[in-house]
Amino acid sequence: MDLLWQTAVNATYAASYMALIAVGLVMIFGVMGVINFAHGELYMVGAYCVVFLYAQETFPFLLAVAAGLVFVGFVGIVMERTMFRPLRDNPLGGLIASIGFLLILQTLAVFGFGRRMGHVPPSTQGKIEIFGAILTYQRLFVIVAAILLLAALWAFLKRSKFGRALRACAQDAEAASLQGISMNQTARVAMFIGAGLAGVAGALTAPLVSPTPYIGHSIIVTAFIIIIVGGVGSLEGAVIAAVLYAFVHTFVTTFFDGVIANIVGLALMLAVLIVRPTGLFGARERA
Amino acid sequence: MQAAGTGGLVRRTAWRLRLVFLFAMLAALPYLLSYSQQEIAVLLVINVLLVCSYRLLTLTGEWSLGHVVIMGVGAYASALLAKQFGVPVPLSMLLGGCMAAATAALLSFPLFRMKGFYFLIGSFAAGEIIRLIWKRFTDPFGGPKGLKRIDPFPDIEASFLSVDFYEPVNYYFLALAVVSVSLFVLYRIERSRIGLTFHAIHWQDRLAESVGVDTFRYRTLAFVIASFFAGIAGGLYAHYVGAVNPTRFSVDQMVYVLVWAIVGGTATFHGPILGVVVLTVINEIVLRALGLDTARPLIYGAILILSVLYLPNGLESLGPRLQARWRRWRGGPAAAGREPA
Amino acid sequence: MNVPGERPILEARGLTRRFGGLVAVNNFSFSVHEDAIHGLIGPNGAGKTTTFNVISGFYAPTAGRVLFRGLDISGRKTSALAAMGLVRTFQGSTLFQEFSVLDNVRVGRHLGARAGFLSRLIGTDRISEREADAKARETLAFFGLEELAGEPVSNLPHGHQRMLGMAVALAAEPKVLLLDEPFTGMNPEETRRMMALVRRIRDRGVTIMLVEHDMQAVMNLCDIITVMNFGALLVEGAPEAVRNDPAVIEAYLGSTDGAGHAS
Amino acid sequence: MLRKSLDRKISRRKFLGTTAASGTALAAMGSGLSRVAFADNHTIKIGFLAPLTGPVSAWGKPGLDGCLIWADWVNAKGGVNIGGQSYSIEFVGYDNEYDAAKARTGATKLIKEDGVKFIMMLGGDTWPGVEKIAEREGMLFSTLLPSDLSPDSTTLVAPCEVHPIYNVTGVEWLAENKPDLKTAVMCAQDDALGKPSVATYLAAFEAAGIEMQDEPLFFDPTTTDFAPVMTKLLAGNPDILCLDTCYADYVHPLCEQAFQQGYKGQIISCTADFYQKIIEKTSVEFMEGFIFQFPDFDDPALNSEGVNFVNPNEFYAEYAKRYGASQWGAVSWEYASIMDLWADAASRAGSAEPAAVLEAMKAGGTGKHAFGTADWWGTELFGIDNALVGDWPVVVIEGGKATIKDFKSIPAWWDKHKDLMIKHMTALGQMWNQRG
Repeated sequence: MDLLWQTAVNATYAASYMALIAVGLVMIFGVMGVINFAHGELYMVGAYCVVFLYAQETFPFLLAVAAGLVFVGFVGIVMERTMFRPLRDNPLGGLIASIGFLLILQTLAVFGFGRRMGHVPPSTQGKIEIFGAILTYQRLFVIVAAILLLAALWAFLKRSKFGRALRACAQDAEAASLQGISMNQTARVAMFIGAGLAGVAGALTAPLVSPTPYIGHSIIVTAFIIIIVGGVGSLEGAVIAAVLYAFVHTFVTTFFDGVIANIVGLALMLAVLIVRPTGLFGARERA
Repeated sequence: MQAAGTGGLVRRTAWRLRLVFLFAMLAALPYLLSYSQQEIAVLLVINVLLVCSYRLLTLTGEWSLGHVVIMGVGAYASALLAKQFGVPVPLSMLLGGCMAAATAALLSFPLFRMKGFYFLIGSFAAGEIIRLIWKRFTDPFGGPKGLKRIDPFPDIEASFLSVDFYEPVNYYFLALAVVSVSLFVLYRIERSRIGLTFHAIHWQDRLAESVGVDTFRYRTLAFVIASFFAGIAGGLYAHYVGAVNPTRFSVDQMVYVLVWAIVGGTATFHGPILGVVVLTVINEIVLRALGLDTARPLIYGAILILSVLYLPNGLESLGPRLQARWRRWRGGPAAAGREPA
Repeated sequence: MNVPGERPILEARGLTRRFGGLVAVNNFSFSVHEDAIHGLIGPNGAGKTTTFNVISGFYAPTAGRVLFRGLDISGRKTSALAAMGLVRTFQGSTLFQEFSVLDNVRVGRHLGARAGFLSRLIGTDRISEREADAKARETLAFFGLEELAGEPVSNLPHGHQRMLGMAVALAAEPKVLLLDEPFTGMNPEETRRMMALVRRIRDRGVTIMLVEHDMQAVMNLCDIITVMNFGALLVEGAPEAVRNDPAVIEAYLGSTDGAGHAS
Repeated sequence: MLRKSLDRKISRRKFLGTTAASGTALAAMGSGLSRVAFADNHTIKIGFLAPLTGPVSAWGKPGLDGCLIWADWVNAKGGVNIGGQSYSIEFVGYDNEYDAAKARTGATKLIKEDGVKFIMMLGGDTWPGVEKIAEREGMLFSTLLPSDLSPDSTTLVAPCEVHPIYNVTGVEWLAENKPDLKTAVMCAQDDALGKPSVATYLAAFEAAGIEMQDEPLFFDPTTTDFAPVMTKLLAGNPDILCLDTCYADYVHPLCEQAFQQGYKGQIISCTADFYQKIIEKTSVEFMEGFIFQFPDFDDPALNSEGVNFVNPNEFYAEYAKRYGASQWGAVSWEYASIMDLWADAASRAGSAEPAAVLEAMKAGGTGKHAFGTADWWGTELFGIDNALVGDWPVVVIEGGKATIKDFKSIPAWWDKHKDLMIKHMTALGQMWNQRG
């Protein structure tokens, strides 16, 4: 029983950071129609922000995390302005550009921080016990931050004029521009949010993983599976799929092993694709 | 599509002359290269087949992320047939291609329920599952380490002729022969009604359906043909390098195929070939020769971005563009006025 | 004028199509007789296009059947229907814009130009292809487009593109041709020419069913008209009878945009 | 550093020749190359064929960096004396991107165009692409992964890293010094390093009378969250937690999780790179007694008589100065130690030719391994005696500092327990005659 409960707590953490990454990826895809292959590298850059600001320059942890969000968000804006905007009618070109960008980010990380792992000391070693399951503050931060950020995003998208514009662009860019919504402005904000979420996920989890310049690969494969399960165009789907995948993966790892967990994860993806090619929450008509 | 009259005859003759010239160049090429560049040339020729077969699939408008895995199916099948069952290597390569085609035929049932972006990710999922099978079932696939000591292409030992396919020059000619025949077949397919139908499905699949084109069947056909030739490329690779493993056919490698195709351009038959040749020469020869060492991926990445930004229609569009500029320059302002911009 | 045959060539029986909770077509029946020009009209949102899509195999019916020459074809693929002789056109200029005019019609000859995979490869399909080419040119000539065979479609004026759409369908040698709004967006002169063409196609032995907004054209062209409203049959009959039917007038007056056309 | 050395080699003419479309330029280059290779009679070139970019480059690039220090030191002293003549050593790197085909191309280039006399590789996925060339050209190769060894390749040696067989020394030391620890659990990534290592630890535990509580837990190399792995491992309250040959970026979060989940028992691992950083994440008490196999190179015990690595303390200091201590790893010194062995053999052979060097290397069946004189060994495990196996240090963290506690003999363990090792290796399909 204890093991079950502890596993559920473990899974909640995994779901939190995966949801941040997947929502960012979906957001970029939704508005720009581009699969951002460099998304894992944005996570990596976020993690290295914490390596640099918190571990090397000893700024406060939360400040470093915030800086990670903003900095990676701006990296996103740079990507939008220099690559995705000129390539708006060329989604495959956007894909290739993001691959090129990924190579550049990896190499820059190697130049700046070396090819071996970065080190981030824990910001706190405190932990709480929830009905016998241990949850460290470091992990709790991630869970709380993910919930707050996603809730804020949700409110932003539902309530603000901008949110409507964003959703309008995601549904039909042409119609949106006819309604006087600026595609450039919307894309910039979407890219900032999408990249920033990946960056903040990397920043928050930096003390818990060991960031290397090549960690993005592990991240993007998982994120891919999640957005396929959730339905590529759906933010809600991304969150729910992240939770689903994290729980399945964590429980199978705990009760069988990690390799079997990956097989189950892929099988889940395949099953969803066969039964519902557009994902659990994807729009049907797009298929 | 059909050339007619004397103009056609002249054009056809010119075309044939160009082809003869091209083959003469290709035949002379290895003798102008250093030994290690010959090795690069062998892999390049194999990759040309890979990317050209990929283009055939994209004619129907579908982009796959599983093409390299399919190449791996051919490579694994050919290697296992040769190693475990003693099938002679040329035959095993052919069977490897068939195995890849059969895998594609099987995969088409779930995959062609999807279109466009969903097909892209669906093919990724299917590919990952195949790779997982290779990793998981150590017998016969060798697990994460894969297969090694794969039988080489048998040497020719006749009284008058002795060809050792370990030598890259010889393997280059073998690969060149196989790839030329394959490309000819791919070219014929595209120029036939089948190719017309593929294009038709790409541009207006509902209209094609309405005049009796079974789009599912034709998409499957494109997928199967493309996969067959990818499998052949896999066989050529496996028996040259002598080793295959699941990492060699991962999505990272697939990304390169995608990059070659898009940077080269897919509107013409030669576009992807240009892409793979130019990018390989840049990455494997120029950047290495410049001693860029660890900065190589950075420069390569920058080249990718710049090329899609400034050559959105691929390298294939560079020729006609330069030609137009040349003509304008040569014809002077008067001629330029006559030509539509 | 030809007299339509007695035999129904295309029938719908109790056709129903739902999208989620929305019933687009509700227990709708009609029959099209051989050699007829049969119009299907109704105010916006009456379910005409859905009906068309169900008949042409794009959607499967939720309930009911579609019969073609007495054979149940409900839910069959569009391409299979084309092979049986039921071919549709599309609204506007839905064409292979990147192809030449001739190649568009050559695709239309898909079913006629059969050859095996190998013979395509080695080029022994030349005989059937030459035949297909000849047929395609003949079809173009029928529409007066033979001069434009080599032109890219995108160079064609709109009216020619509409005719080319019909040429592509006709090249498939249909028994029944389903025309989706063939006159929409045409000026009166173009409409008149198009009507003449439709009659000539029918005179070649092709039964025609069309969905159209332009009431004038429908009234002048069709032998029989089926009027739909709210997904169901409202009235069916000869143009004169339909024109004066109070239910039809009310249906059109009730809908905002149809009123002008109906008068 | 490497860039500088490469720049020197690439003449402008060569680069132009490579890129120019003109056939004559290319042909000129082809013949020019051999001149370049043998231009300087007093330089011997050594090939370095390993991943220098990409995810696996952490196993290659730091090694090349270490070799450059080695070359600078040796050349400063006048080079290597071979047959009465001093030769300076120059390294030629080729980035194989951990790809078999690129490794093949690289090997060809190094042998035929650069005229190297010896090639050092990481091995693994890249070795099968080179195997045939080694055989044909008779070139001497070294690998860091002894699982590449096979009787078919007589010119491949594993003269430094004998992973994973040395892991038995840590377990043996543990059993001798903490005999009351009786149960163990183990996890490893599912790849070419993890599997043979698992077999080794299983054999070592069985030999030491330590019981496994559960089957070893395998995780996928893409794993980033190790909480579930650790939750499962600790579920049965084991005495010993074995981290197998996990990579550094797995060992850190695994230790952190073990600490957070309240584990207080013994930990044993193959590596503990940057263990100071693990201590930062956990505590000095938690890491006390952590056993692993790779000493700090500033450990005074390395200056003892038996150790053959030249000036380990200074080597580490120089490396940290040039490239940063954060880039140091086992490979940083391993390739360099292979060069010590090679230089010694070449001197004794009086020739740099691969066959002569190999013969001198293996003469008498023993060789000077970094950690002491060792035996050429391996027939039973690899099918050929091309692994240099002798003593290996057992390192324990004491008071926050890694300390060499003992040098234990691998051959001595093998003589007593080889049946166990063969049994477990066979069960996991890791014997040389089982490999695809």
